[in-house]
Amino acid sequence: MKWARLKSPWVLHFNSGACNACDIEVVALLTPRYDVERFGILLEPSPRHADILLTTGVVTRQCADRLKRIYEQMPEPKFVIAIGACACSGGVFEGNYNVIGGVDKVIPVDVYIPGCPPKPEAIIDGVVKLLKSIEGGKQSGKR
Amino acid sequence: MKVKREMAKLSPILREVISQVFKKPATRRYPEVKPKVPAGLRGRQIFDITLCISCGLCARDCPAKAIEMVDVEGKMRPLFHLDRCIFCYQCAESCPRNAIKSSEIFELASTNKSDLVVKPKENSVSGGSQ
Amino acid sequence: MSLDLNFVFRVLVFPGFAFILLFTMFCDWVERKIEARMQNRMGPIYTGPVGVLQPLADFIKLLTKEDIVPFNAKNFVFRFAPIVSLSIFVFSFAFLPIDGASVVSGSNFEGDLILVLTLVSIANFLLFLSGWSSTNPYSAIGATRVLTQLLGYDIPLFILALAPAFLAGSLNIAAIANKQYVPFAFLIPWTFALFIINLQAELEKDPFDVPHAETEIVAGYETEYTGRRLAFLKLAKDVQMVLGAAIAVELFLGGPYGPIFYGLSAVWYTLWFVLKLLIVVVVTEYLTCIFARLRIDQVLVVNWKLLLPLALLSLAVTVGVGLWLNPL
Amino acid sequence: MASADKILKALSDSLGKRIIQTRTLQPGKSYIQVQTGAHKDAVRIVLQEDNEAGVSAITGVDLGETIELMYHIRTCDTIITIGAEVPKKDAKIESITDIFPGANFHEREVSDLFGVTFEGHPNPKRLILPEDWPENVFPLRKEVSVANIPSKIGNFGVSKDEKHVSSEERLVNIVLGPQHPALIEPEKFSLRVDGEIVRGVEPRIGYVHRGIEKAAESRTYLQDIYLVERICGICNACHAACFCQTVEAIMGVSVPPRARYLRTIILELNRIHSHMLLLGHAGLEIGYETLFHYMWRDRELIMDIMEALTGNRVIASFITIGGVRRDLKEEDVPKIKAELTKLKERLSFYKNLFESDSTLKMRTRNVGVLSKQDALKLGVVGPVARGSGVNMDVRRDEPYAAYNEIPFNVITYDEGDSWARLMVRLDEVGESVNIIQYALDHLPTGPYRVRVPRTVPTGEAIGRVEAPRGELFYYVKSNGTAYPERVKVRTPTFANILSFVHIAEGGNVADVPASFVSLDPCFSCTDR
Repeated sequence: MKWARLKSPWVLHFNSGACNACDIEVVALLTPRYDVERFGILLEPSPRHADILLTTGVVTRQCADRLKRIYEQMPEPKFVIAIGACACSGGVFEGNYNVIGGVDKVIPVDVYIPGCPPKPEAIIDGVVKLLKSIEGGKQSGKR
Repeated sequence: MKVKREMAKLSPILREVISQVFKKPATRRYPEVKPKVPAGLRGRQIFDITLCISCGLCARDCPAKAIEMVDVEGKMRPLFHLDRCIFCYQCAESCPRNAIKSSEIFELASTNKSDLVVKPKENSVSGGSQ
Repeated sequence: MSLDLNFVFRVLVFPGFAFILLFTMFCDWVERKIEARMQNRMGPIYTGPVGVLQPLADFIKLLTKEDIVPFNAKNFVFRFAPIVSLSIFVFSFAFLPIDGASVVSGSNFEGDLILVLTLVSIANFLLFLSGWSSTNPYSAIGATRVLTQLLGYDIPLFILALAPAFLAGSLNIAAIANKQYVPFAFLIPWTFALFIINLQAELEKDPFDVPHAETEIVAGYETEYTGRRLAFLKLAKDVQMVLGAAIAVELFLGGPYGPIFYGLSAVWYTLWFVLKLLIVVVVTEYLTCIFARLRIDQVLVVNWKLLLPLALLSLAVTVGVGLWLNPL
Repeated sequence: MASADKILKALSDSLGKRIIQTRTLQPGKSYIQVQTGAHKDAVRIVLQEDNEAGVSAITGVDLGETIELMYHIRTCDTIITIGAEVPKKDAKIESITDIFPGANFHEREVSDLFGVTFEGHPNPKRLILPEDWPENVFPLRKEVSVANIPSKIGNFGVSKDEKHVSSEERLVNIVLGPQHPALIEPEKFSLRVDGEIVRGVEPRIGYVHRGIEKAAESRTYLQDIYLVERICGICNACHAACFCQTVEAIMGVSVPPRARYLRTIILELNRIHSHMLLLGHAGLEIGYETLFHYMWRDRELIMDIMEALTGNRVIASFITIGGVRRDLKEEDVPKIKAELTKLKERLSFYKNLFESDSTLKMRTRNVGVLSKQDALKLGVVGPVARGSGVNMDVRRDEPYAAYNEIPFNVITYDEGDSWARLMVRLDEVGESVNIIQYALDHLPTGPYRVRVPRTVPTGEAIGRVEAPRGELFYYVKSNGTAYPERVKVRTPTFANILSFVHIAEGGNVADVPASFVSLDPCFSCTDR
């Protein structure tokens, strides 16, 4: 069963307050040059269908409960990748009044991809590392 | 019907789509084929500990406060928090001895946050452990 | 229908259940690769030799996912609609001759064309129910769009299916397929073209891709589904695509019958059937790639103002051709 | 198209003594301070003088006991600022939305962040701050520092947003929610729909509000460049250019010619990459995946040039105060030119496609029509305005960087529908390629950067840049230290968002994505 789970990781993208530089790199992954469909990755519209949640951007106060609700809507086993300095730790906006901070303050994060924005290859490298860690028996979500 | 009149000129997409099928796909097979990266890419920092005079200018100018001065064998050295760093290289510019240089290493993803903190001891001239 | 080993083998393995599901997954793979190639991408390549097992991987992964039923969803319909619609689609394959004879040999009777078409619209109705039973506003809108679009497009489908039946002089699919010394597609090409366009609408392919339009209503009626049920729902969609193409092959391209060179005729018939079906799949995929998605009211305008009159006109012209071919 | 001094004369003789003082912020930009009540007449006079004028931005500045409100009005070739002071205690001022509807959001933003109540405003609800933000805490006021805000708010945690229940019962309330495949960014538009027709649109922005203007005040000018660049990832070079221009205007520093040309090149590269990104995204919105894939594949040519030139595909970090940070090496020029010619051929294919593809035109022709009068009334900027026939472009009206030496023409379409707005952007990509090729041919030699002191003398200045989405407006006030006193950013999408409400009402629900994407909304810009 693990073979199937590794070969078709469906992805959902949620931007919880980013400057959309990382978002256009995530969307660029689908385009011909990087084409993540090679790995069987599809961008799914609904949290119900997704296995991996790609979060970009610092978590603003209004987006925090949305992020949590989407994370809870996703069926097990689910994983979270934080893309970009803002998602990893709040980046440049750390400490502003409407900003809670990195994504790991709200939901458990499995892979951190630093960079502002990380190159699409770096994001693919992050996903490949996540898949390797799943292969190595990493449980979803639990610390 | 309006649709009829505008259908007159056939859209170029019809030929384009067929011609694309026979062309080589524009996909770069990333994990197997490493991309050729331009020289000035702003990847991970390389910190040269011998040049550093621990003046702390880099830590002061860093917009994301990603550099922390840490005591290493009596001297204060910059410690890079890669998860906060925005790779703008203002630190390289404001360093009087230009001890910080950019490199082409951009695959920095990691599963736990702790190994995103680059201590000054480790990444000497050779470019760090990772 | 003697209940012997041959019957069980025919129904369960060869032209029956296993073959259809594997062939559906193969067609889904072909479709994804063709669409990727048309968009200058590569499509799945890492699962299986050239990514062939990708649909299988998707299906198994979905089976192993956690199963969530929304709290106030109408449980019974929500649970069983996908499975029932999948079984209806696979059941309606029984009447299509795949290797010279229909799956359940001797099950062809006069009028099974009408039965297959009504089965298709019943299954569509079940898709509507699956969307309606999950209480998500998006799936409710998606469900109503399924209703308006698919039931609207069934009428031209019936009319266009009658044209080859008239030419062949019978309503028995096997007989229609048999009588086509010259495939009807060349005899009445306009009806074949209209049938393909109608197929696009039936299968919710791109110009008429309204019910599960990502950008407007999240995932249409599939929004609330997860795990096993989503797997069956997606598989039902794929089987419907192969079934639509199979009906087009049976009625217009002469079904499995084609020149046999040597050896077992059943093998050649299956090869011809698979080849023709892949051609139809590639043509529908081509149409998907070159059109943008129409608005729901434009879809209805195309249906009632354009497709229906043309279907009636083509039926009239076919009657003329039929009478000229073999006068009464 | 009245010139600036004619307007000034009209103002002085009609207002007379109610004008407190007149001074010039910087050459060509005049500032007229009037008594609080007279600001509405002053704005009305300027709008009457120049029919194509519009309120570009409303800036609030905290002067200790009073709050100074500046109405920046964009006329044909410059900006006239009308200032009015309001006591801080019960800050009340008359709203100007009745004579200029475009100021609706500007006023709500100032009331959110400064606590000035605008009397007569159509719906003075919260715009940017979250719902459960306490009533009396106004972030941009000086006495509220970033440190003591969490203590004032108490549970600095998660804020619940209110439930939308539509008043009329037969109107279905569809929420185009923060998480939606069509939107790359979190925004909420609750549409009140009657059957298939949209009756009302209630935009709720603020989900990406990171409080950048407040953060800019606690960082040095050098660090602010990197902060300001990350307001919007797609048009980041424009934010850096505009901020640096404004600070250079205060300091009176002039940038060497080579740096001006390099700035023009990076700004045009940014425009091409942003326009192609949108044209591809428009394809995705109307279900035309093939166009999306082709457009984004051809956009990779531009990303390679940006990466070679600046070291990062998207965030350029190329422009700094006093010039640019890197030089363009000579051997790179032929490579860039080769890639640009490749792009030019592809453009002819796309132009042919947009003009002749039937389904694409069925989805975009006369969808979301915005007439020229409405465009002027709502104060929209950039391709959205040029798509409705308003001939305005900051590159030509008020040239900056090297635009006064480079010939280019401004593209306008008159249909005013989504198709026209997309065509404006497509033609502008062609124009930008010409501009870059011209700039590469005439690139002057010499230094590319001037050393600049860390502290900025006291003063204030206005900067305007033509970002891909329209006119980007900056106002910087310095107090002699290394930290700016006030940085005001008015992004182009902030002016365009109001027109979406106007376009969507009365239209078809299925048209909402098509007309929505043609406005090229960038919410990280809108919320700052």
